[in-house]
Amino acid sequence: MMSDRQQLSYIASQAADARLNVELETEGMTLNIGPQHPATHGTLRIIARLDGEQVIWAEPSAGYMHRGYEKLTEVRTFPQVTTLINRIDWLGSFANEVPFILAAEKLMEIEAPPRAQVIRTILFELSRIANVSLFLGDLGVQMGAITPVFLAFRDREYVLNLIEGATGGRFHPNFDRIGGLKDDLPKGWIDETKQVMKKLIGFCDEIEDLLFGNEIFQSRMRGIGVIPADIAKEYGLSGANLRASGVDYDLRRDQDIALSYDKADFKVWTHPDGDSWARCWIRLQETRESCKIVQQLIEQIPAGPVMTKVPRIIKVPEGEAYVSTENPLGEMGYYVVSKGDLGPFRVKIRSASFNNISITPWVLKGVYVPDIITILASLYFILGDIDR
Amino acid sequence: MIDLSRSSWVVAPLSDTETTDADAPQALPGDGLREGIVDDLRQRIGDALIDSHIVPNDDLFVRVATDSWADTAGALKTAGFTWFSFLSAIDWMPSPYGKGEEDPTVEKEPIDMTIKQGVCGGETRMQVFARLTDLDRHVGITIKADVPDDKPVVDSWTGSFAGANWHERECHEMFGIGFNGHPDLRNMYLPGEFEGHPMKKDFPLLARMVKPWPGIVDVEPMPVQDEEEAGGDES
Amino acid sequence: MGLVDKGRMPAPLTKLFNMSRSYSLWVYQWGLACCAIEMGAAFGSPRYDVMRLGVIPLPASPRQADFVCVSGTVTDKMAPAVKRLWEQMPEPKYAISMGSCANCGGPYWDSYSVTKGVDQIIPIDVYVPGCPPRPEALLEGVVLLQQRIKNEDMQAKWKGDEFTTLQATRAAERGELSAGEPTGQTTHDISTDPQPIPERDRPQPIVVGGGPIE
Amino acid sequence: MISALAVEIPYWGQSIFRVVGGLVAVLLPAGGIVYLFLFKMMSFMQSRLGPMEAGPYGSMQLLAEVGKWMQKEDIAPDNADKPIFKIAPLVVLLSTFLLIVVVPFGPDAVFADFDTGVFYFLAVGSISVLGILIAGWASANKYSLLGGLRAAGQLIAYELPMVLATLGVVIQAESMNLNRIIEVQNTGAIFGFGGLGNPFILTQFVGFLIFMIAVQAELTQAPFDMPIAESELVSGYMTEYTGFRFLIFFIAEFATAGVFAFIASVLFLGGWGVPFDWFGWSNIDDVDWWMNIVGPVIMATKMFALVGIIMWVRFSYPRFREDQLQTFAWKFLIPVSLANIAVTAILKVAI
Repeated sequence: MMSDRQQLSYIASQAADARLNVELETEGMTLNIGPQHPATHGTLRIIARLDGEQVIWAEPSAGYMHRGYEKLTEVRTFPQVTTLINRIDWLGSFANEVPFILAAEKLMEIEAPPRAQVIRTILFELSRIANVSLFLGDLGVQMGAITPVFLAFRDREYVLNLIEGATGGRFHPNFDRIGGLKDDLPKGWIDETKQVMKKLIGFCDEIEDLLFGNEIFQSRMRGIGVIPADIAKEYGLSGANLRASGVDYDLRRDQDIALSYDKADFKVWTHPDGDSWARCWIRLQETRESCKIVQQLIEQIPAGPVMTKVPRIIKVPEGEAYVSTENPLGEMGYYVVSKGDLGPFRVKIRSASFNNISITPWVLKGVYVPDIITILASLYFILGDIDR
Repeated sequence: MIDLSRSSWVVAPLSDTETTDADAPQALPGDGLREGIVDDLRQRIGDALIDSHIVPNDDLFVRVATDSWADTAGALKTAGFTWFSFLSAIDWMPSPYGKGEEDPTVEKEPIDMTIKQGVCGGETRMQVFARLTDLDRHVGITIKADVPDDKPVVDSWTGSFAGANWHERECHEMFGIGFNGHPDLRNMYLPGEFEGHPMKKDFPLLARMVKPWPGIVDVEPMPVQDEEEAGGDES
Repeated sequence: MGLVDKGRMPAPLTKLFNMSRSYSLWVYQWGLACCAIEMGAAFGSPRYDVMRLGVIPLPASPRQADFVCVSGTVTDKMAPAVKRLWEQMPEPKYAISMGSCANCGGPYWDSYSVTKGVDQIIPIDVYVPGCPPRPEALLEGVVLLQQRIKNEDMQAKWKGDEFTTLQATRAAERGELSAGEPTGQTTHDISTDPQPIPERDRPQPIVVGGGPIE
Repeated sequence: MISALAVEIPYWGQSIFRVVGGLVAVLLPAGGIVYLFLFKMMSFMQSRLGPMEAGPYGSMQLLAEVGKWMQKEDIAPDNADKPIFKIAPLVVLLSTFLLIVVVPFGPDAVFADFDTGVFYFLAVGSISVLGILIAGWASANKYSLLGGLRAAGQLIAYELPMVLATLGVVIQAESMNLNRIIEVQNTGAIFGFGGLGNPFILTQFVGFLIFMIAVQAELTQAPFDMPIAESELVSGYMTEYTGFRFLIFFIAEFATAGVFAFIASVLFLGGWGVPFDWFGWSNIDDVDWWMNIVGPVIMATKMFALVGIIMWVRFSYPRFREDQLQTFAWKFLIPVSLANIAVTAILKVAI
């Protein structure tokens, strides 16, 4: 199953080990990329053993951003936990709160009113657009093109204005409550969203021909870092990384959950190749798809209250529940164990990037040094998501 | 003019088929599906399957014996649960330090330290649990197993799911549970010289010991303690 | 070895050097956590462009950086790396601590693995509160840092003393001169010691949106 | 040159005039390029303003930069090879000054008018490779080593296409003397119409493209900036340099861009001259003396145009991977430039 280059590098690594003690040969060099390195999004450190420019063995060392979320959630009450957990995936941060709130609501057997569900889905898609649009711009910087990231930041500001208009926070909104939302949408927010969505679809087309149409970009991305479907399933890859290997699985469509995705019809994009190009290309199509979802849902916001009847001090009844949603980075889930007092007894945070990056030792074997950056950029991780 | 798609310097041009159109989403799993899965598992691993709990149309929890923890993974993988979600542990002992939010002036009432396991029961203080998903039938299963208190070691899942490697390293450093058969059980997050296992309930959060959480005001009873039914009026 | 650490600098030349140092600040991209995105929005986006203030986000290595903006949570495992990168920067260097995680540990004040405040590791000139602070707050921090550099006393900076402004050292010298003959007396008379700079004048680290601005 | 200005300057005056002329010819374009393109054009391409604080529209930004870099502490890593570490930036700047010697700015306004001008500047152009390799090796840093080796491989691989591209020009102009090349371009005629002269960009367009691509690679700029790949090797061979040594590297990078643009405008755009028919000149000898003053201005405009293209490509293209970069040079540029020479030679003989 391993491609020929990986077999070659396996033989090379055996040879390199043998050579280490033979004085004549040049011994392999251990290169230390990170923990502070322009390419790693924050503080991921990669230890790579090289033979010339080719990587024999590479292993990321995480933990530089470990803040101990699961321990902190045990000493906090439920509303305090939502404030904390929307800083895990700090780009699409509204998307972090939703699965935790849904898990708590499932334990309490209550459901948010339909208006709150639709607004929650719209804000969820808006935070996906804000997250993935920066990814598309940052992809250029990883490859050396400086200009796309400025276009991404420029158009991302419009989406942040929308989120700030509705929730008050640019990208740590803390707008979700168990049983609904904090309060309703401001006046004029709906038609402003319509204009912004048109702008964002324009941004996707601009990035498509600026970056994806560029021959150098294609030649650096196609055929690099190929991940077959069964290896992806074994490592638990999720989101665009899984769909890029040809697996047609999207939690928004394949799961019955208290969000209103069934009201919007959208296309789940897959790509048979499974290489870096496929992963980035699918994220571009998904951004367009998200804009279309928001455009459809914005028409169908029902009237009604935004919050159900919930006691003032929330005590979640005893039980365990696991809810996961299709976050911008992949499948993010919360396994909430509650013993019926103010705060959760134990919260297991299943973050997408932790599994997405656990495949790097397998996929980085036998690639060139510049390809490490390409493959990591295409796997797209956020440090807070890996280290929790 | 420059033929960039030639394979000489662009790595082999791969298939350019854009997408495979998604067929209609399968019918959402009904109730029968989860019973079927539990029976199928019972045939594969026999009486190692100790207890199972089905939330109709929603979720499925299963508890297996500790020594058949690794071959449950193999059995489920052949039964179609190919997608590895996560693996971690739960420490069921209530924390002796409470939440650190109690009003220091008020005399602290004793915390009952009885260990009460969760959904599928269990005998020991520590439980290891994992979750797998079947991408075709869109159904997930959570598997639990007790970790013996005296020698907290379980078999490693890396045999059937390579993705479990990192999860078990994190579980080892956070809960102190050993995984025999694991290739390299180093610390995942904590620096090398960190002593103690933070996620254990008897690991204190020093900052809260030294300085109680400033927001104690929240804990005081509200001026009018509303009963359950009149609860929702002012929210 | 810089030009200015030996003799005293005439005031206009110091003014010119301060001016040039404040207008060409090369910043080193040091994004750690969520504040890194707001720092990216401040440094690398057309709306809150920082390059118009003269802060150039070009260098990729600490060797070419003048000031560093620590944005995000500094964990105990990351602290030695932060310290080493700070020492790799050439001497007239400044630091902005952005976000409440870097200022004092922020929402993770009770975590077992977070360093409570980056000023335990490196000296900080400007604190920018907020979680995450808006890019405008960071821009105000940069402007305050530039003001601070403009009237900074180069000599004290090179000798590595505590930061003092030009006016403060001049006042201290005048105070010294007016306090009579130099203090090298055998019988050490407290009254002839140079009066310490009164508490009010001692420049505090700047906090954006609060605290004294000199 | 000096006698043409109808005033007798003693020999020491001439040498001062030459030194000042050399500094102005190299440093002024470098400063102009840095300000105009790196600060302003890049910013406007990215829909923002660029430095505005220092002086009106940020014009004093360069002064602030130089002033600041002078005050920086000068660090040399302890296990670095100190003397060589300190020499490296000067070697890179040295090659720029050597290149400017042969560039003609007017009929007599040239520092040294060699008969084999083209041969000279091709040979001297490769000294900067030494400087970069020394910098990479001496700073005892893995990233610098990788950057230095990559730079060596790349610059050598791209000097060949540059040589072959200039060969096409030399064949067409039948001389290696740069002034002669300019004269041929400005006196030539296209199908009898002499008003536009015969700039070699028209007849040697393939050569011009290959030359510009090779120049982009010689300057290690965007599509070919593997040696200073920010996202991989921190900042390549310049990682360990601080203070005014980094300033010299920074200036050398942009000065070389200016000088190569000068040479490209001489070879392909007719250098300092305008088509001689406009003023009724027939050859270089009867060009009036005021062209020595107007010539540099024309050269500057052509240079800024070419540098504009180089920087435009730099700010918008992602970078090649190392092996793709090499295969692009060896397997594509060199064969095409050889074909270009063959066609030029055949046409030269036939017509």
